[in-house]
Amino acid sequence: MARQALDLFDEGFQELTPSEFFRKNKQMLGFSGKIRSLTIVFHELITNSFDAAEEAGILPEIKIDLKRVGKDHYILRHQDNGPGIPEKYIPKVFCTMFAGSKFRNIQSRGQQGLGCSGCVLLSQMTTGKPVKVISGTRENGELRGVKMSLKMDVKKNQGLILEREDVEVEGTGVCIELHFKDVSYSLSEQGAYEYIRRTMIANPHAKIVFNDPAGNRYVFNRASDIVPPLPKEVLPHPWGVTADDLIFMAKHTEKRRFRSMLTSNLSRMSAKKVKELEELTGIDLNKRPKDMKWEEAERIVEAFKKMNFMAPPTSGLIPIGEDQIEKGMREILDPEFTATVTRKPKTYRGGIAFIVEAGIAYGGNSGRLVGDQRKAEIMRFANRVPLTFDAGSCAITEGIKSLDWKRYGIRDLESTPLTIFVNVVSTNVPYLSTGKQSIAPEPEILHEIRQATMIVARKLQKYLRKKKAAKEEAQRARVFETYVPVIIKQAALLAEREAPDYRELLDKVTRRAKLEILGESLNE
Amino acid sequence: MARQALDLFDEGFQELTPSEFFRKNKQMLGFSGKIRSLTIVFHELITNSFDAAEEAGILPEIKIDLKRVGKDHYILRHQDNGPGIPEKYIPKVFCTMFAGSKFRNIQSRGQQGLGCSGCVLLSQMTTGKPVKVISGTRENGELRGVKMSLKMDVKKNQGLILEREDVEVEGTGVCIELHFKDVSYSLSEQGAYEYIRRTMIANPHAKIVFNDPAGNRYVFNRASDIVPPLPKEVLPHPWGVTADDLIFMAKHTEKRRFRSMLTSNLSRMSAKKVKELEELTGIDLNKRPKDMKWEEAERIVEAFKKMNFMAPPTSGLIPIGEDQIEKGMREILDPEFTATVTRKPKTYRGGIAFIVEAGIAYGGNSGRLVGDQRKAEIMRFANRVPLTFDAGSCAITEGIKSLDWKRYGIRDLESTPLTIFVNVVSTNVPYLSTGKQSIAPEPEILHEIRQATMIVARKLQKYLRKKKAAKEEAQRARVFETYVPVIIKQAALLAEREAPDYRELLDKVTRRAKLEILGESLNE
Amino acid sequence: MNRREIAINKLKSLGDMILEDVQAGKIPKIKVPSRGTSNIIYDENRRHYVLGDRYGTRSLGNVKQIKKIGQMLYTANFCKDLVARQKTATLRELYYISEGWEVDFADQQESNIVGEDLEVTLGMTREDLGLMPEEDGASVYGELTVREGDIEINALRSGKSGYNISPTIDEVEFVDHDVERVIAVETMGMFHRLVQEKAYKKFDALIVGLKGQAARATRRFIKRVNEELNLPVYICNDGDPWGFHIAMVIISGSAKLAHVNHQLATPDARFLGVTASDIINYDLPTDPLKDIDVLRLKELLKDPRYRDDFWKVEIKKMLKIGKKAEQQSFSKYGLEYVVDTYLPEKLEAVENQ
Amino acid sequence: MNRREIAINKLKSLGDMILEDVQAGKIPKIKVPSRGTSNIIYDENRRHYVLGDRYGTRSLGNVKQIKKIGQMLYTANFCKDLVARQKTATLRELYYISEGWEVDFADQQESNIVGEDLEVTLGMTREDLGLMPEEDGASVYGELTVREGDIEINALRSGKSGYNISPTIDEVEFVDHDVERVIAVETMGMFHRLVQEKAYKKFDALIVGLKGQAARATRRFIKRVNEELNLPVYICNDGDPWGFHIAMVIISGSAKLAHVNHQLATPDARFLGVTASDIINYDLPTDPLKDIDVLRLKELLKDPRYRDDFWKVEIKKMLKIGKKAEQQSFSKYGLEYVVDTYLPEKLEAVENQ
Repeated sequence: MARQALDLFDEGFQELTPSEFFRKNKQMLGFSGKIRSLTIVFHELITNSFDAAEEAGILPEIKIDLKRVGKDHYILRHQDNGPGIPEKYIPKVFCTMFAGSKFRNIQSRGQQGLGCSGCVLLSQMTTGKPVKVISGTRENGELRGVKMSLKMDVKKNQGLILEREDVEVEGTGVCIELHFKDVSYSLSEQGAYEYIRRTMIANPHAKIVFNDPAGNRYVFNRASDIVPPLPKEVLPHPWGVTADDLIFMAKHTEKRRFRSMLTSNLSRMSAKKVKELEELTGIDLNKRPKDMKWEEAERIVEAFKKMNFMAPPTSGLIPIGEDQIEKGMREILDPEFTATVTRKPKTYRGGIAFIVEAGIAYGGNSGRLVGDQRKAEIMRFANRVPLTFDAGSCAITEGIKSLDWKRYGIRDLESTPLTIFVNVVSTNVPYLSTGKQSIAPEPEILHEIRQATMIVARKLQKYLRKKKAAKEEAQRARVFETYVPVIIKQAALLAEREAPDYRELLDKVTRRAKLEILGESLNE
Repeated sequence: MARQALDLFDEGFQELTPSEFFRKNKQMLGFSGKIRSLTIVFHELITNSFDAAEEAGILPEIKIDLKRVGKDHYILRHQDNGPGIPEKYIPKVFCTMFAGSKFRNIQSRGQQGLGCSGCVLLSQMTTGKPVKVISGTRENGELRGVKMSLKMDVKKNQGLILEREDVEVEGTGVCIELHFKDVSYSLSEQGAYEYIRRTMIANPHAKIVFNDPAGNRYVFNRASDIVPPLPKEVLPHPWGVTADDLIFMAKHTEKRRFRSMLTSNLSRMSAKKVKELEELTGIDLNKRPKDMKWEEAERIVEAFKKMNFMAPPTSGLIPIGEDQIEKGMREILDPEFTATVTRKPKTYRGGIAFIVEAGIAYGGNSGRLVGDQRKAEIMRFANRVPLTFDAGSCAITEGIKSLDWKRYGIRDLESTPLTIFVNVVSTNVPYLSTGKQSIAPEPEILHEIRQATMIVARKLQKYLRKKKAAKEEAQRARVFETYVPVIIKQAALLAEREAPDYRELLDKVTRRAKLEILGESLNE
Repeated sequence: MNRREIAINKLKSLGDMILEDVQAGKIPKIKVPSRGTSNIIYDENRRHYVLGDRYGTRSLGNVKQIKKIGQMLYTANFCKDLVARQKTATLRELYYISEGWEVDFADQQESNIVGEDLEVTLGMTREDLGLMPEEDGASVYGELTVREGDIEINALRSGKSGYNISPTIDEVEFVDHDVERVIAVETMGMFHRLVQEKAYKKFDALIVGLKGQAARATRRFIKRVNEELNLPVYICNDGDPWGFHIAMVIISGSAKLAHVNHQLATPDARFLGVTASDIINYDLPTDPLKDIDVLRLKELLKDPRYRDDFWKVEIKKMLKIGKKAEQQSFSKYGLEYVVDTYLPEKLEAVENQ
Repeated sequence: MNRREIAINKLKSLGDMILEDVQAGKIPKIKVPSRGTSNIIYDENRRHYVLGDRYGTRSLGNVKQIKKIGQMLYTANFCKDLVARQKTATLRELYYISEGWEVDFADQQESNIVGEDLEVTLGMTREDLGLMPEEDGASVYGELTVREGDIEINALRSGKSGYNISPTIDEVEFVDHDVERVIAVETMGMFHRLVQEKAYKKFDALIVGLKGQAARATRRFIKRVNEELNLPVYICNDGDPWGFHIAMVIISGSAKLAHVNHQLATPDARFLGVTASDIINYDLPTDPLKDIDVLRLKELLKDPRYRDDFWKVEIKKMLKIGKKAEQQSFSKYGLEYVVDTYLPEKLEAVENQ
């Protein structure tokens, strides 16, 4: 018999908090697989520390201890020297999902709002342990320290303070301690160690000391003393907004007129442009933002596409820089040769600005050690963050592999001791999938990746050529000394004559060969 | 100069609602790619309608109209005959993310809590249009109809009623109308049409009428009049719970003692087993649930693993059934031959019950039409829901491809007009990825998929063999009539003698051949 | 009865048998000795492979076999005609001739198999049935006179490439000779070297240039000079598994031709080619053994034809040093070395054993 | 001067040239005519390919070329010795002999190239320099008497496989003959058929069994009987691109041997083999053209050697019918048909043109 709707709903309907939801769907936070889960944790914590320190104008320094206390069971201690978290924000930062820094159109390292609280959720789900936090902040010049022990109340999506005490701290910064089970520390390309190593190449201004579970202490020293400038918020470019964006803006703006909302919320939007827009669409832009209808927003977006605008401002993009990349590579890879390039800003999809940087390192510890042979490795970065998964489909991989490396004197890319570094910088990196681990092959981005890689490859080629030439010179002289006497003897035997003196001939050809190698013209 | 933490946080810290979050991350809802996005919408709406109707004991009947109003711009009208949604729940169902039926350990078709509201979010983001809903419900025997127009308030994660009126309805059920842009209707294997077709094979008790954008009307008739029994909630098996699950249970139980919580919240947990557990762990199970510590929960989980329990109850699993699958395939594929099997319940990962069903259809409209040739197709289902993406890594694909089809008389699987149907039923299908589009190859599941497919393949083989035998009989008689006279003539020429009468011989061999084909013994 | 009459009688009896079965009310069957590997047996006494006593049946009542019987009878009639008219034909011609038959061959493969069926069923060689291989036999140089029909030929006076063994070698008569041994070599390069260095005179030998794997006619020729003229035969091949095997097929026959080995094998012939010991003793230029060489050598170790200690030792030694060498590699020491030094040393060692 | 003296003088002058350059203070160079495709030119008058006048230089001052010069001079000395002592050696022997040199060859390929360099540089054939191919020449049957040294050989009295052309054919003298034409056939199957059906008598012909692609010695033999004995030559091959091309290489030489075609090509020889027209007129059993056949036929259409109307018409016809046929396919009409009917008809048509 058919049942009534109201009964069914009264029995079975409920609302979930974000924490409850992700407790059931942790793979949506990237936590799938033991190795990957731990790498994601490192990523979230390091990224947060870097962002916090840089925003406060501090050179980042992080100390990480990872202890293994059982099979797939670890304790992670992560300490930074950032500005610290004010006491009242601590529960939110660590125990509320979807809480974090504001969404802004800004070049940013990570996802927003899921990072730290996601790690706490994973810890609590696998071990039931609370998170321990020590935060040191400076308030009006005075150093304050607080130590807390917190649990996440999943049903309420908020933190539950278990313990709290004032402590003495030596400086500002956050130290957190988390327990994990069902994760695994690995030295593989997808593992936590490699994540740190790559992070250090792209962030030579940082210092990380890492004590691994086997008792090894790795000190990644700072190769540069310059705090990278803070990326500025950039207003969206008219070519990059959707109707939904305009309506969303209109709903939350404080401006009284739609026209003033446009000029203050979009870049490259002058009064002249507003007038042009008004003529093109026939819409009265003097109306209040709240009165803007969807159809009108759609017409405005259509009109934007037909209008000419200056390219979007690129002041918001902060590349690592050629010198800094080189410093990073030299520090970490100790290579025989490096070359780096930072390209000029370009745009994709009509209006989104981006910058591509590339570096190449040859010899030394460059490349990936397979058995006792070093093979080429590709290090992919987006806004200085290493991309470790889904390499196959990434624009960086595709761009690099599509080059004809033979043209750069590298016969077999795979088995050359080479590290190729590419960093894509943008306020809006087009990721291919949820996990933000690979970059979509937008034609303009692919083009820039190829260009940048070609530039550094060409410099490597020059170096390799010079090296080879020196070796050849010696070889050639040896060839002549071996064969000339033999040939003269055989010619004499054939002609049934005496062999002539050939010392002059030998001198001549040896000297000639030397000039040839140097590429100088031969005057005979 | 270093900035103070409090200033930084006061300026830049915020909390987001789930709607705000997913507005920025719609790919996390499966909305990536135009074709896929529309298929996901169909999936969410059809699944919800089926679940609602079945829960109320109604045979599902759905009417879908998809109109194309511009490039990548469609209007979708979806009407079902379920129990309807009570007025007060309408805004929550369509405009609140994370709201829906309760999480229960139950065999269910879809994701919980994201379905309908996700579709509304996509519609609103791409077109700005409100969703229109008509809901007919029966309250105390009286039919009530209400029509609403709703927008999603993303900042608040709740619905905003724009219009509302009472309307007359002809029966219970929900009709919703949504606008979409940036989606695309396709006849491909990943498209919406194929999704409906496959759904109908797995749900022969349902009826769908679909008017497609090109003006075609497809009526998928009901092949069976039986509403499938409602899956029952099944208590988790001790082998399947984690420490976190126990702590979560303890926090929300109404039981006063941990021991009574265990017996009422877990299956196969008798008083005797509680005693055994107490002895094994030394934990006093009389304590209050809230006093249970994480370490104790962990010890209990460890002890469970060492104890013997009956296999988990399988009453919660409702397969489609052999007859029903056959009806579905006959209705949709009009095949020359079908065979189906529903296997007995089995468990994987120690304690999770599942059932595998398989069907095979040969000839008629079976298989996928490529050019003018029909090729084999694999239809994958989990709890009756078609899986359309990520076929390569799925246990079903792997299981079917790993069979040696030649052993079943199918020389080239690819180019045989064959539809192979597999449905995996479980309260807990182990999906490989977030999108829930492929099943992990757990050894036990893979084994069952292979067994089920082998059974139906063997039946197909028998049929094909019989068909072939009839054809051969005629051919054989022709062979003898051709060759016997020739051979006698040549033998006579060779022996230089007269040819004898061979009519008797010809009769004999022809008769013999017939018996041979029938497999009867030859008495010479 | 000569070979020709025997062949005709055997062919006739095949037709007779079929007709008799028909008249007796039985379904005719032809028993064809099996040529499958399990029916190929190494005969210790005869020192070559022979066919065992297993056979297959072609029954006129079997839909799959009846066509084969028709082809076999047609082929038998064709062969009877060839033998009666003292002609020969190639297998290729047999295949084309079948175009006019009521049961023709689908392809060359099919007609080859039926030809072989007829050979084993009747216990005759294909040459006896008038079916000649296309391949030419070896070249022979030295003091031997043969008669083909009414023509006498002296193999020392037939040009530098010598007398050419034709497929119809069984119709050739040995008239006279003045040699003491036969030296067969794998390549024509080595044949010309031996002729140029007058090895035929130096060793009182017939020089035979095998041109790789020896043709049936060549093997028949070698067997006949060995048995009819009582000449010892030495086979002088490259030092690699293929050289070994070319020699061994002459000595002990092949498995594939088990049904005619008694007409082809020369069990007393001796291998005089390059061995692993030679490679070491003469410090020859070598090539490394390839994977396929190693595989082949290991197969030879299991082959009953190589059970002699000599072979076991040399094959194992070759596997150990991992090298092989060609006959012509002796020219490292000059063109004449092989005739002036190597062959005399080897011959002396072998003949004084 | 005979061929031998010319060879020795040319070899000596190579050494002279080098020494003179050294004494004049110049860096010695050897000019080697280029054998690249762009230097292979079809000569309309001579009706075969010749080398053009482009050449490469081996300079003693070039680190990549100096080793080649050393190898070339060593090889020249080796050849001078061969010619002086009236010996021959194979390329394989040359390769092994180089083991003792101060600039040996890395592989057979390298020594083959240096041998060819020497041929073109001196304008001599390798046979003139004592370097013999391993491959045996064709079989010849019919009323022809030749002299090799002090031995006379009659090609009608050399056995059923006839007289075998040896690589040293240039040292053979034609003594006597009683034939009016030469008929060359592609396969030994057809050779034996012609001998068996007494075609040599019926057509007053020398029968030549080419054994596939004709060896250098065979081509030289055919050229000599054509020019020295004034005998017309007919080449009777399979009706497929390979049969055509085997004939054409005899007629017009190959591109690869452009430097010696003047010694090998017989421009007046005629193709008498199976044509597309024959396939139609005689309703022959055929095989369908394979992709590679079609490709090859299309290549032939562009080849200057096939520019005659006869070839153009027949090749296009074959492409149109899409079929090919072997010579032996005439046996569809009986074994004798090819000699009794087909060849007389073809010969009459060709000789009465």
